[in-house]
Amino acid sequence: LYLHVDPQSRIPPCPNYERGFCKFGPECTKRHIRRTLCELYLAGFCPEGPECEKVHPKWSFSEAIRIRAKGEV
Amino acid sequence: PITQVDLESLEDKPWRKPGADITDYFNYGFDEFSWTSYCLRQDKLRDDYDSNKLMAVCGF
Amino acid sequence: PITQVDLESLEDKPWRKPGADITDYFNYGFDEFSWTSYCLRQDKLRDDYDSNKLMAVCGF
Ligand SMILES: [Zn+2]
Ligand SMILES: [Zn+2]
Repeated sequence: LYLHVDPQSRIPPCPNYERGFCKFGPECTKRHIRRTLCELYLAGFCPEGPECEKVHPKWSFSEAIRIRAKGEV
Repeated sequence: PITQVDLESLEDKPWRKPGADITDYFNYGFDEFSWTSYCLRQDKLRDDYDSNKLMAVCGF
Repeated sequence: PITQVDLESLEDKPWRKPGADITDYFNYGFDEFSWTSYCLRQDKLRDDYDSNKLMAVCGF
């Protein structure tokens, strides 16, 4: 029995794209996996937590810093 | 669509369990306390601020 | 580290070019406008509903 392994699947997912946006687009060396956002999590809270079949993208401090810096210019 | 879940209606609060990551459940840095106060405020503002409108603006 | 990119600082918006696939750049059905409003909402809600601040206001 041979399992066909997609060479793409060996490339790690792109953390920027997982958050929502990656400026490198098709030139990115990491994988951009199209996924569906959980609308409950988008609203603020989803009781499924890690069991949810849709994505709960994690925000990180870097974005907040970027937005603040922009506001101060 | 129902976008706000009433925490009180949930018998089981899995994010309180040891090892649980609260950010798996709550977005925007919310916790139980701040999420409840946000929902209360949303209820108050519902007339002039419809969360469905915001969803539409966001493209969802 | 600031890892996220400011859309305004991207002089050419490559996803706008003919033949470009916007989903190569934006996940979850975002476009540059909905992504920007999502970022702003993240920042605003995280600031407004900072639990420590709320606790202080409420006198806890
Ligand atoms: Zn990428
Ligand atoms: Zn969910």
